[in-house]
Amino acid sequence: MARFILGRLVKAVFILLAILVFNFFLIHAAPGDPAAVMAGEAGAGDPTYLAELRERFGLDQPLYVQLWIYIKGAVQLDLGYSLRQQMPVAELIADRLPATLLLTGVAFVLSLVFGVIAGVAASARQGSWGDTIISTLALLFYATPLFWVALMAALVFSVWLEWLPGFGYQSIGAGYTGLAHAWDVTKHLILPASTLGLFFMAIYMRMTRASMLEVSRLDFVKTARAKGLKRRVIQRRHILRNALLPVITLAGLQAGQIFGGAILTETVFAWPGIGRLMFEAINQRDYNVILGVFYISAAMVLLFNLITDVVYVIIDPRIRLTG
Amino acid sequence: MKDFWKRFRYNRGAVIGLVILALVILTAILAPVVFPQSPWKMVQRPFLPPFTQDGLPLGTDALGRDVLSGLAHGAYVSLLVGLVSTIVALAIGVPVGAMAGYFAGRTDDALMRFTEFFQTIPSFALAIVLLAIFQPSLTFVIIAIAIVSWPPVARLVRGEVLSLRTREFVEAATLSGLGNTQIILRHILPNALPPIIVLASLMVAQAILLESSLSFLGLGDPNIMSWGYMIGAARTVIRTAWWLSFLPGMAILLTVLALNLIGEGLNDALNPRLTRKSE
Amino acid sequence: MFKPIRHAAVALALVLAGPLAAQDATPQDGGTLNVVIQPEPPSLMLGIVQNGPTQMVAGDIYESLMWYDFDLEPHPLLAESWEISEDGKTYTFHLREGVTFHDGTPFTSADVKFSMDVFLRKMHSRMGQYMQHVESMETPDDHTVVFHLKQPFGPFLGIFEAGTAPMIPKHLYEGTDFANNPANNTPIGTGPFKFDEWVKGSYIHFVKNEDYYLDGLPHVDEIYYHVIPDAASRAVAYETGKVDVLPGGSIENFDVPRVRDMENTCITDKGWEYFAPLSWMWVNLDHKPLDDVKVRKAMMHALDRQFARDALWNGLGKIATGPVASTTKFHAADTPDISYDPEKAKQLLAESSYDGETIQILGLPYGETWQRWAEAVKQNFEEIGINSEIVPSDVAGWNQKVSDRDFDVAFTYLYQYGDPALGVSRTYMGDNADPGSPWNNVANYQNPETDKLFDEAAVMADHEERRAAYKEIQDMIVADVPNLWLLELGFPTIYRCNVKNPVNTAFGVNDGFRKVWIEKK
Amino acid sequence: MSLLEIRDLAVALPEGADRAFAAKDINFDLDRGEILCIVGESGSGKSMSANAVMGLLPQGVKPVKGTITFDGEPILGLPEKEMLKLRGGRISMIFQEPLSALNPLMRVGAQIAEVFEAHGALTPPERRARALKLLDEVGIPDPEAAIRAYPFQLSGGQRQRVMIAMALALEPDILIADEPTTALDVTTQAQILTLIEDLRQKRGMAVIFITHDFGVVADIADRVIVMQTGEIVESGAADEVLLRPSHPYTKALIDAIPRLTQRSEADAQTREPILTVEDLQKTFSTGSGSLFGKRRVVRAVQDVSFELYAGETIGIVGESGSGKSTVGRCLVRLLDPDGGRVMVEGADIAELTGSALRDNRRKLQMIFQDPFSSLNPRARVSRILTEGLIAYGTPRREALARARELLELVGLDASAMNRFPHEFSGGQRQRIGIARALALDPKIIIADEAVSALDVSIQAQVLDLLADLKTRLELSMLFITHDLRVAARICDRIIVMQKGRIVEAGPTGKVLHDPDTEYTRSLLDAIPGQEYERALETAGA
Repeated sequence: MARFILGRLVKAVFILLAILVFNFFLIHAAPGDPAAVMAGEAGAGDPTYLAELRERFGLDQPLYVQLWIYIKGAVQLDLGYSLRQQMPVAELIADRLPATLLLTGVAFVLSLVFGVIAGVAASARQGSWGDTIISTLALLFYATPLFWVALMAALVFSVWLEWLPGFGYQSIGAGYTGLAHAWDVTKHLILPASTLGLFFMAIYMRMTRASMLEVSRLDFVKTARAKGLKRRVIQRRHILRNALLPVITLAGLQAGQIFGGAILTETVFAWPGIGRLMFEAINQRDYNVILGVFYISAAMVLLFNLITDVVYVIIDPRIRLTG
Repeated sequence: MKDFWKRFRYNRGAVIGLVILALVILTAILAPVVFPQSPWKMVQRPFLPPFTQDGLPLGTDALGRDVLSGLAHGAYVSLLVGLVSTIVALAIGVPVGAMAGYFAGRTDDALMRFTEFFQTIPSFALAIVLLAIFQPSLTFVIIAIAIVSWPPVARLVRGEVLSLRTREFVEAATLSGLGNTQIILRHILPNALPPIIVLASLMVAQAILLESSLSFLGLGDPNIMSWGYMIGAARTVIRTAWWLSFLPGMAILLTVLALNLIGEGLNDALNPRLTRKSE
Repeated sequence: MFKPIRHAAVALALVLAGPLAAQDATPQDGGTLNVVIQPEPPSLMLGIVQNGPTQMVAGDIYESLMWYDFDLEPHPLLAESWEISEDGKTYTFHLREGVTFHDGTPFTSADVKFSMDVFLRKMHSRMGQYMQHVESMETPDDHTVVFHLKQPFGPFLGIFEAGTAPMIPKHLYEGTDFANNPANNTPIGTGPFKFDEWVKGSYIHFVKNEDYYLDGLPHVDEIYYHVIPDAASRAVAYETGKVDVLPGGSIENFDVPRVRDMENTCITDKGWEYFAPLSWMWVNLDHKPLDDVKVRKAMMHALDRQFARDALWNGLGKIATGPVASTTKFHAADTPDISYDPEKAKQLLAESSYDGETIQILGLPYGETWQRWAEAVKQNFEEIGINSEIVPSDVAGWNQKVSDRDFDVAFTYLYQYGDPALGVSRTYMGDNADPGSPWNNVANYQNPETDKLFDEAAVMADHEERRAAYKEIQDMIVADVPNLWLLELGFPTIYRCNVKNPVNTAFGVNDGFRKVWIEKK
Repeated sequence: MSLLEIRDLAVALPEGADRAFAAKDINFDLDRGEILCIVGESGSGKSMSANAVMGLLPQGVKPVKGTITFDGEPILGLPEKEMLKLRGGRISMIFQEPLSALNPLMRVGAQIAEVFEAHGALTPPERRARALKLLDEVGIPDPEAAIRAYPFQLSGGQRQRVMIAMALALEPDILIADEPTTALDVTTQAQILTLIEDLRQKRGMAVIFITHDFGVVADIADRVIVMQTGEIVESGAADEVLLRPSHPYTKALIDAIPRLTQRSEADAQTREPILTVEDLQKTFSTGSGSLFGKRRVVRAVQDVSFELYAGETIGIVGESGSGKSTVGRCLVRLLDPDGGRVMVEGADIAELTGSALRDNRRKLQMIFQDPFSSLNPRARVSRILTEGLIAYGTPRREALARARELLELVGLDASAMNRFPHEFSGGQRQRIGIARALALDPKIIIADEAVSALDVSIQAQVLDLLADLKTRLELSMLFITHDLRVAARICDRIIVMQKGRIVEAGPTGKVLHDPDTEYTRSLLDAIPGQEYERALETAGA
């Protein structure tokens, strides 16, 4: 196992490097540079000021030199300096990451748990009205634009009903501590996490349901029935465990991708996470920040893939680990 | 084919989906006829609520433009983007997957590393970066969506080809002296088609969602009236004119729902055992 | 459709009373001021970064020698008084005594010299240019600073505000790498509030400067600047009482009427007199058929700016009459007519060399209002028979395209800085048209006569002579329509009525909340 | 009173199926300690009544008529709660494919213990002890290890033993075995049959044994029921039905069984060899073999050499994993051999590449095992048959004419040309497969388990066709099979393979009746129904 993980980590480093290089060229291919954006925001700027800014940022160097400098830093886990925000990228990301992890983590866990439960419930009574309702809801969530649900949820629960705060991470300046703070953050978290989670919940529900039905047709389920096991036991012990395998694969793939969805959610709900950081950085051509966020999110994807594989091995004894 | 229809019709949801989609397509086709004026034209005072004035059943937006006309013209854009970007994604994903699955070994390794690479970058973020580079015109929106959505196709096709490759009829074709290209095109791909078709129908839906998300963030083609644009533009006035966000959202919801229903119907009709493999 | 601005008169009254004068109502001390800031400033070091948000927030920390009223007249702040020599080439400032930086170090003339001559000359985006007029600086004693100019420079007395000439603590910066000085993260100035904490992506917290040199000021205990990136959320924040002040541009213009009509809500469009943001569309004069003045005039008359003002800007702001904003010095009102007249526009177009070309409109990527505006302009053009198309871009792309002159017409708005010599001439001077910058003479307007007049007017010592010169310039430029002037933008500051004095200088909320107090109910 | 009585049972198929009833008019009794075999070809409905007894019919399939009485109680239509007590407790069941019948994610011990748990019997430690004992009883070599193993870690025979252990856990009155040995090798099959027989004797348990194999029936049955398309055509004591069948269908089935004694050795050795295989080697490796992966190596074919003479048929026999199919695939280069030579008319097929390989490969064609997967479901028969010819440059019109000839040759109507494979039965499909193999006028046909997937009556027809074609077209044939009876029927010489090597080779008669090696002998001994065959011989003679 350790050898497998090590092997995968080595591979991950190479993939990460490739992604960095790719993104580096990608982002430098975009028109404009951070100096121009910054000068623009200052409302003025003559060519010498621009040139001075570029020199200060090292943007006057040939591209390959910039790349080399960046890669050299990145290998030593130095993500460089945000040109625009005047602080180390690692710090910026470290500031924002907890919020994103909280949001995506809660959304992910909720969607997975409820998705699987709903999927199991629906498959247990295939064709019943309960199944129809769950399946229809899932289909609806699956077909709804994330940002639109977010908007509508904010409109209904925050503006019309005034039940929940419609934006932000905490009540600023309220100075809550301890439990009060936790409750405050939780209240702020409910809308973004549930809108982000709905879509994924729909996916997991559909997947679980289909997978449960598929597995329930397999021979060993018949064996289990022939043993005289109760339906519920068969569902849980025999069908669910086998049916979870594809769900886990999918969840692993999406745990990394959920950052992407977080961009929209964070934008609508003003959640101070890295999705928004990245979106802003892209608009501002803050190269190091963009690369840093890509670096982190790619690392997340790779990490989750690895976790998925390990979980898979734990659940499925047939899988042998190979590099 | 007859069987196919029989099984498809058996799925009530799929038929409903088909009806909705047909309506959307009809709307898209008829939009220029029914609403010959540009949907951008400012026809009345801004923020006219729905059902308050004849001729403007859904009211007007922030600049006094006809919302219904916008929805109708938006249908065309959504379908166009969904369809074309899916075709482009298939054009990338199918050959990559087919080659990886058929030739296996090093080719497979190289192509799959390439695919994995694209899957490691969060796709929505990649789409945003791509549009920042290209600047969002309709063509580049389509290209960006295609670029982020081909990897699942490649993986699916590879999986199918991998399992078909060892089937006896493919071996028989090899023994009959057929070349690799002929075998892939005539024996393998036609048999891999059902899951590809199902995936493609879902991809159209996803592409429409992606396009609307991008437009919502202001990364759509500014000369084209799309549903995502309408929501994005109406977001700021959601409290005074919530229907401006609500209506295009419903349009997206219905269209995507229809496509998903059809996808499920196709799945049942074409390949009852695919469910497990589809992502 | 739109309500008149209720509190302009009140604001004006306060201003006339002056910052140190007693107030009608007795100010109450204490309380927390919650203000929206958007976008999040990149840095609070005003000497290095001068973008809008930095200026607004850091205006509480950094100060300059003077403050300016709504008519742009200077008043004493860090400088108690000043004299100008007869020839207009020597400026002597007498600094206030007993002023200290937040870390307790006394503020002296050495800090002024260091700030102006060393730090800002090198780091500031505009100061480098202004300081070219200065031949030398002297500090005869700790509280006197003397500037020797190369020749008279009319607008010189207008540059001593915090955003242009912030006073930097010499003891922290001298001899360091300014850009990477760690002190940039904990800004130190002489202003009414001190930096406390900055939670990136969330809020910036300032506390009262207990040792502020103006007695009894500031009134409030602390300020939170809330970072809320979504315009709709900012509106919600105001509604739910999380924030009390929405500076101009915080919420989408479409949302202004609704928020304005809320209870206990006041609004003012004062406080922008110095910047006087003027919007226009650059016209690429090097592109055919835009070199034809008739085409340009047709386009100008095609623009329904009243509609834009009412539908997009809530009736705030003024329809521009030419290159100089009405609050800027030497504005001339009676320039040639450029009002909305589609019939005339069609006629002009028919006479012109326009032949169905598609005009590329480059919108300004600063949010919904600007996008809508581009869409409206496109329709205006189409109604008189000009084909056009909007070119998509983000901020960086816009910069690049404008710098490279890759557009036909391009939206922009620029600050006037109170004086045509500072804010206007740079965009019309023939020798300031090199590609590479989006803020110079982007249209590539070449008129030797106006060039000559601009040069002369900048160094005239006499006020009335300057006025006459600028009138002539404005007439000539408006007749040529090198750009399509749109609106003098009205950025409304919205605030709870029990927040008193949020805007009392020509810099509005940018100028620090030293006089703000909160009335307890 | 019998233990189990079934009266007038009818099981309906869902609407739209090709017939209304899966089984109808089913009547039979089962006594304590009796083994009842239900025999029939695929689709005869032979497992339906047994499944109905368990209440485990597939979705949509329902009993619509009749009664099932178990131990005096009617059990058809009993509520699920009552059925749970019977299932696994008094009636238990084992299935055809022991790998898929076991939960892949649970340890063997847990799966056995679950039976006790389901019926609330014993404490957890006792369950484990009982599981161990059961495993021991069914002859698993190392029960302590097996109880902790996952199904995939056991061999096919061991898995079936685990299934049996599970079924026996609560000492049921009836064991229903649904084709329990079909997926197993012949030696394993013999062991499992012995085991079932032993257990029946020890415990006095009744067994319903469902199979298609008359050999198996002959070895274990007390009584036999023969089914055809959902109905019982004949039933009675085993000896009676097997030796003196009264129904023509039963007769036909019994006649179709290939016999070890039917042999037809051609005297072909004098001619030139048409195919010479020398030292053929093939090694498979699993695992990526990359930096960190562990490589596992299987030597599938080792030092295989033989000669095939013109007009001769050689049978390659062996159990699964013996490498017999790998040899066939290496010869036609569906697999690339790692060493050795494959000489056909002076060319070494093992060495050739590109167009030279293509030109020579047409001399060897293959007939595949699975008539369903060997034909492209999306290609018409015309394309299937002409594609090869066209690829080798025959004009389309000529190719079509040739395809019609071929169809006639394999006994199909020319109208088959425009139809798709799914419109044909398994036997017909196999004929199309044969026609395809013949299309390129090969010298050598390699038939890889070509009749294994077919029902016995169709098997006989296809074997006859092959024998006939071989003579008429002067073909040489390599016949790969696991079934010694089939080999006996068609081969001149037999090569026996084990673990990648040839262990014995010789004329069919010699190998089958006087083998030189212990391994061949064990294979022969394991063939079910040999006594019965001798009895038939005697009866027939």
